[in-house]
Amino acid sequence: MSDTAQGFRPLGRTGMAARVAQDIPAGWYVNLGIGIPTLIADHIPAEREVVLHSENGVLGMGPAPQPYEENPWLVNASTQRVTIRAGGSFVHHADSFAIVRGGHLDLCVLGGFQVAENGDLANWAHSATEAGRQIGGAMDLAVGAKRVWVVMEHVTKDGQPRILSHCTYPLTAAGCVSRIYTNLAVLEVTPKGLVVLDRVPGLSFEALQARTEAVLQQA
Amino acid sequence: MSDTAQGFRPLGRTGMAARVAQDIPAGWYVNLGIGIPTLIADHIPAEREVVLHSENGVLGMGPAPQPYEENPWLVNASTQRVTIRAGGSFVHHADSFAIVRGGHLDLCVLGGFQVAENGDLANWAHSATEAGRQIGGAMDLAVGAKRVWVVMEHVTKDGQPRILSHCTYPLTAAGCVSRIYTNLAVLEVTPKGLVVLDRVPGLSFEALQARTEAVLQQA
Amino acid sequence: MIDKFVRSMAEAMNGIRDGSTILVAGFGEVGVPHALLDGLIEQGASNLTIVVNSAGRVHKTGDATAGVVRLIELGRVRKVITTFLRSQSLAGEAVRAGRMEAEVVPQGTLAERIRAAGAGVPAFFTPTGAGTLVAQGKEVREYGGRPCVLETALPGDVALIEAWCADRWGNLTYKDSGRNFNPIMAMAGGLTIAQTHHVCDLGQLPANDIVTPGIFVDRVLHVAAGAPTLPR
Amino acid sequence: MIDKFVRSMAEAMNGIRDGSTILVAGFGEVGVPHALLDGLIEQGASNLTIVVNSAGRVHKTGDATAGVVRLIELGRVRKVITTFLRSQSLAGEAVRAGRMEAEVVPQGTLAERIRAAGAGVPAFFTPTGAGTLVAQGKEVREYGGRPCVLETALPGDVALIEAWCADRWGNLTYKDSGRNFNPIMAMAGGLTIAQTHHVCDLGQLPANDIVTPGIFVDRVLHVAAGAPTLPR
Repeated sequence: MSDTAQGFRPLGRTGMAARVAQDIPAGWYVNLGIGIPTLIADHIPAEREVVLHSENGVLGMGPAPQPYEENPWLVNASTQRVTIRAGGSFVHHADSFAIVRGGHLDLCVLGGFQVAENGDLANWAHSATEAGRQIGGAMDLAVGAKRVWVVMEHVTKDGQPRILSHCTYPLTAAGCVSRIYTNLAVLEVTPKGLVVLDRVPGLSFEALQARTEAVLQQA
Repeated sequence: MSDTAQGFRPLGRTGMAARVAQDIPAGWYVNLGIGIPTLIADHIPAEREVVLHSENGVLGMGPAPQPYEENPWLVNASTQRVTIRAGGSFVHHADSFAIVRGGHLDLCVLGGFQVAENGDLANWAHSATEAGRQIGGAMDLAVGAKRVWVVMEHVTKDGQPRILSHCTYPLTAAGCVSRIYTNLAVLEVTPKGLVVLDRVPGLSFEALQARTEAVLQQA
Repeated sequence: MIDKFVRSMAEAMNGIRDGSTILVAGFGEVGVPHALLDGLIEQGASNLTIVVNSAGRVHKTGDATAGVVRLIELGRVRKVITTFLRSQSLAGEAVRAGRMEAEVVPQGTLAERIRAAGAGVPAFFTPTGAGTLVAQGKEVREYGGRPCVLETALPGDVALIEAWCADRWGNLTYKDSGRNFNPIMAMAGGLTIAQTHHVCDLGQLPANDIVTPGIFVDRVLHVAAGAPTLPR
Repeated sequence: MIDKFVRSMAEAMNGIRDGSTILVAGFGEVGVPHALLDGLIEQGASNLTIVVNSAGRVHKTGDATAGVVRLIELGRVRKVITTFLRSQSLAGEAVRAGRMEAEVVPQGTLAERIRAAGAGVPAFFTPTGAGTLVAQGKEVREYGGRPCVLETALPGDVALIEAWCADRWGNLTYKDSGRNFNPIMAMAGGLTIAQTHHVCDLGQLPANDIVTPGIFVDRVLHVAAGAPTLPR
């Protein structure tokens, strides 16, 4: 039975990005990870000054360029062409990660494979033995930013829970996540466990818990 | 009895600086320490391109300014006003000492209180218990530059030797000095000990040894 | 709208507490935040730890700045962390008399400890100081056949810096050797306060020429301070 | 007269030996020294260790550059040190087949290890990677209540970088996000070779705007390489 038939409509990728964007106040310095997090930028109104950081040394990223303003020397961490706002600046890679590791970002939004109830994050590998290892900057961002929010589907494509009592995939960082945005809900990681801040309309607490391995608490 | 009366003339500060300058080839990156080393710059001909570094983040220092070109925002490590040559640049203090510690300087010329025959240098304190401690950048320069030359009077004002089998003052760095320029001689620090490369005219090897605690060897 | 400019010295100094560690930029009177130091004297915080290149009031060689000397005179400095402290100076006397602690460290180690704090690196090894008094009580380990000393990051509760030009995002440039400790102290300050000679509109500083991005800066005060003088 | 310009690719590549560690700058096709990589392929050095942000040839997210992929294809790379290596890539296949070693490290740790090499810092602690596979076999120590991993400097025998403008002293500027790994790899290379889009007269680059001082650069080759393309 589809979710919609059960009386609620899960958010799409755009909806999830828009939901996160709602909670980012003016004046924050923010890094948006690859995937859904990258879409968040489009949902921050231009008049709300949020300074976007990219691992490759860009501060103050603007939206995708119009064709006439394309700059081949200006890409984001996803290697997409971007623009830079008035007030933006460039630094080298070590300074860029000094910004990250030094605790200067107010927020990083990352994608995730799994998040545990204690805030552990797994988002770079499905097993410890993969030949490929796609770490990128996620480990630095996860330990460095003042807040780490994760945005991801609530369950895997085949319905397995991603929000767990313990992560089974290799960790990106321990205890780093403070908030989880999914297509179904917004959860806060607290010392007492996961607290539900928000649910999509029509989704009951019980139905959300049924899709979550970790124990949830009402706000 | 004065040295002159003995048939030789010790170099003055200017003479010592000029003698060191003779041995600095074009293309070297060089830091000149406080005191006599600072005077060396005046004896490098303008057409011989030597790039001078100062600890406060100046690369490519030029000579003292003419009155009409004084720039109050441009000083050297001795806080004297200087100029900058075409090709010069500014870096911050951590980058400036990355240049030093990272082994990028071809040469540093430092003043010294004492040098030992194994290249140990003491140039910042007369005892371990002084309340004042004037370290500055000397320790970084002594361990970081590819070559460290020391320029100093051969003996103290009251005739005590400065070139010793072991330093008695607190060390700046161990085994760092490769060459010593004094008002009497030029000595090379070698695995076999101190070798005399040059003496002022009229000064015998024996007379030089008599003013030196460490054992000297003829070149 | 992000606007880091403050309109008064009182606003610039607001919230600096007794017991703070204060990073004070500048080298040889150039790039020194003189006005902010005067503001700190007025503000009254005490029991301070001051991190500054030179603490010795002498004629040459990285003279201490008047504001730091005045804070020491007023008995408001618990400790200085510095590269240069002469016996025959007010700071030297305070140390001898037991009124102030001093930690004198190599200049490159000081710079790297400050940069490490800003970069989230809690400790690092350096060959500087190995085999000297500076290494006493510190862990030493060999790398590449050379003994290296373990040094720790040096963050400030507050950093006081001086810029040449600033915009409302707190982006900064510096003039010539006025750069010195300013960019790394900006990174390492929990609360970074800049005084700036000039004010730029947002976007006026070229993105490739900004030296300190505004992310490192909390407050900016416009002080047309005039040219640095030579040390007395 | 200091003149770091070389007149030919052969001169640029002269002396690079088998077994060298090569730092290759660039991120997402921007600031990549493509021409120098082609020169290295031609030059013939083998048994190389390549340090590069991405080693996985895939459509997105820090694609490896063609020259690095080609060197791997030719069997001339003993090891890659990288932040990103996908299973479904030529590099991933070489690793699975045991033809190449791979060390995959966090991007901030990679950048800091390279900068440390350039700065004469042999090792440092970082919170990144603590409690993960990355920390396996490494010393971990707590600072400020957080576990931190000891990482070592990563110098190159050779650094290949791309600049926007260069003068005969080897002073360099970069264009926009073309800065990325270039300045720190320039610092960390025993032999640093830059290709540059533009040539400036000495003194034409403002002293306050030079990003890489010539002291870090050994050879410069003028290659008007054209604009970077998006990853394939």
